[in-house]
Amino acid sequence: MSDLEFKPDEAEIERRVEALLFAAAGPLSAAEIARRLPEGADVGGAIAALRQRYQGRGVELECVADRWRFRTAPDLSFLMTEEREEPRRLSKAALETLAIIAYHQPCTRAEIESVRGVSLSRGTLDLLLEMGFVRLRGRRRTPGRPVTYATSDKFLEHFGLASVHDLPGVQDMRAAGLLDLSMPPGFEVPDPGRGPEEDEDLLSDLDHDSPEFAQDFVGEE
Amino acid sequence: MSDLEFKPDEAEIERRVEALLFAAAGPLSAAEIARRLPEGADVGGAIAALRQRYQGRGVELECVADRWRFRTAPDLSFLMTEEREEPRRLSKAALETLAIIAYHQPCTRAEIESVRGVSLSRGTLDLLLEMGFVRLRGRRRTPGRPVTYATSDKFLEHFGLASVHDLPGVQDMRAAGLLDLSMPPGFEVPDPGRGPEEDEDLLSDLDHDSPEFAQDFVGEE
Amino acid sequence: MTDMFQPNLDFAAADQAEAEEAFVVDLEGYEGPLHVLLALARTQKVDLLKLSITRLAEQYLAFIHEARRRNFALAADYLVMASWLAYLKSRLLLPRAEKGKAEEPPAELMAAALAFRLQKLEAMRKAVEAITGRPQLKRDVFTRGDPEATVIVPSDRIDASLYDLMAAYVTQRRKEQARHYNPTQRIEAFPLEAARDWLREIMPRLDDWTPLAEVAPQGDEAGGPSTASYVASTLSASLELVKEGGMDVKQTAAFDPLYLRRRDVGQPMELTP
Repeated sequence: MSDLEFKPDEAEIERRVEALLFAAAGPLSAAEIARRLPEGADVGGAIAALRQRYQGRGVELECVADRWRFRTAPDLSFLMTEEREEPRRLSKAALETLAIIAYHQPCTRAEIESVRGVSLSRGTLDLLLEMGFVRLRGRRRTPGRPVTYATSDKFLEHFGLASVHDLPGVQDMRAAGLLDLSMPPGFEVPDPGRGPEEDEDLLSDLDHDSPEFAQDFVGEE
Repeated sequence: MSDLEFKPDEAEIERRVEALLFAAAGPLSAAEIARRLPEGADVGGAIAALRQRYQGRGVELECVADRWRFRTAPDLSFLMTEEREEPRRLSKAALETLAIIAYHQPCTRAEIESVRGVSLSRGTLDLLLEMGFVRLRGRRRTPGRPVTYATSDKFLEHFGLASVHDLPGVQDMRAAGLLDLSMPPGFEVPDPGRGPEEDEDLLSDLDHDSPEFAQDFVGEE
Repeated sequence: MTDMFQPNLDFAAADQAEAEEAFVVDLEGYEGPLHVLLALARTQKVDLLKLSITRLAEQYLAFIHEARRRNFALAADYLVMASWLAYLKSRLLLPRAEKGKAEEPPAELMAAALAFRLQKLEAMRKAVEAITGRPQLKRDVFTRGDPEATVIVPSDRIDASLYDLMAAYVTQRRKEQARHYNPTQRIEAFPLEAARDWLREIMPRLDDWTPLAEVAPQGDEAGGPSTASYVASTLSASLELVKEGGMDVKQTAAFDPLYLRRRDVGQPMELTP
């Protein structure tokens, strides 16, 4: 349109970002917004200004999975009786599994089982996969090359998290060493489901190869 | 909630109206809004205040047939139509065909059909080729010399795989809860990483004159 | 116990009450031994790392005892954990006379590791509370209910995950399997009645231990029941006869051949013609 003659100022950029975010069917990344604005537009500044403007309003701007979206203020949830969808109730086992994946990702099925001390029953992991909260992420470079699991963008969007670094308490837990998947040496809790030696091998293998579990070849897209 | 003790002031009513209008699936009348607010709330006043607040913003409050809704400022409508990119949603048939090609590659159209049990509609393979997930790979040295299909680098990239060897195997399918006892004991998933088959001529070998042959068909990624 | 985040962990209180009555044995409420141990550990009201493992072991053993008294069928892992804890407790209590077996880690280390594991599980349970306590989409917070007619769709996503791909593949193969399955093609079996008659017929010749495979009728080349079916039905029939007191069966080890023999003591009822 008249973009070429008209150099939009900050306020105009802010208006446009506001319009785009309101109209979007899902969260938009800064890059996606920028693509629809004149070159050189300060998208970050506009988002910050909008965030400020909507602070404390009935509708707020929020960052989920590195994207931006407007949503109603959490304290007004009681108003939304008509819009509310009864979420699929996740079992305690499924929630624990989801939390373990979220805080330890990427992690393998065996690692999930070792934290919970029970083998993962059928239906737990596939429910999470089917709901789209969890995704297959890659393979651990250890014997057997087990598949690793991670949370998806949908998980972050559902729980309103900007990234996995914003999981509640994650910093404290990491500082306390609680997110370390390797058990202290020589620890063999009996586990009739799996051979203990096998388990131990796996954990020590992990220790040696890759102290940070960064060995997943699959980068973020 | 704390509605009963807490008498919301004008600003709070405005917030609530804002949230209700934002989340509603369609335009709301003043009466519909009032029904969800404490008795005696000044809905008309709140709407007027909101209208004022959004005046000149990227989004405005609009009245249609005595109902209220947010809509993009008319002068920004050009933003909404420009550069609209549909997400590529794979149809069920396309996803299934892609899965078979991924696991059984290289395979011919007839082989895909024999696994699927239905004939492949023309559009399905074309779509996969056009999206760049599938490529023409070679020709089978059998009567008719049928073309063989395989997955492309773009496929690996999209699904976050380092190579086709890393496609989830039987163990992973079982771990994800996809296989159950109803699967026959001999169920196997082929390892798609095999090199060129004996009875196959690769397109690149065949077409010395036009090395771009495959790309011509597949289209730009 | 350290509350590392989300101070309002009301579930802790609820679980506390539950744990105090830990001997209200309800295995359904626990997912596994580790979950029971965690519930028990909470009653000690100390930092999980300063937990008294010996007390925990006692509590757990009492729990198992109670569960068994109530005739709960206890899963193997509960019992294995019980014996492991009893062993750990004994090692913790006994004075360390000489060096234990070289390959075994010191008991204190094993105890600390268990405490760490409980702490980790506890942290994950708190994490569940913290995550599910967050405003959830379509439950607490809502996005635009009526986006514009011309929608801006986030474009750099394609709706297909690896899981979708896998699921699509398995669905295909399953369908293919169903197509090839032909229910009209019945497998012919050697009837049990026939097997009984057969056994009665050859019984007089079974003075010595005879392998099952030799006792069973030999399959016919042209159609008829398979060898496996002959063997299986003969085994079933012979077990019936064992129950009736007409026969003995022995096997020296798992997967070894089974041997059958006529029983001499006690009259084999109407079996003898």
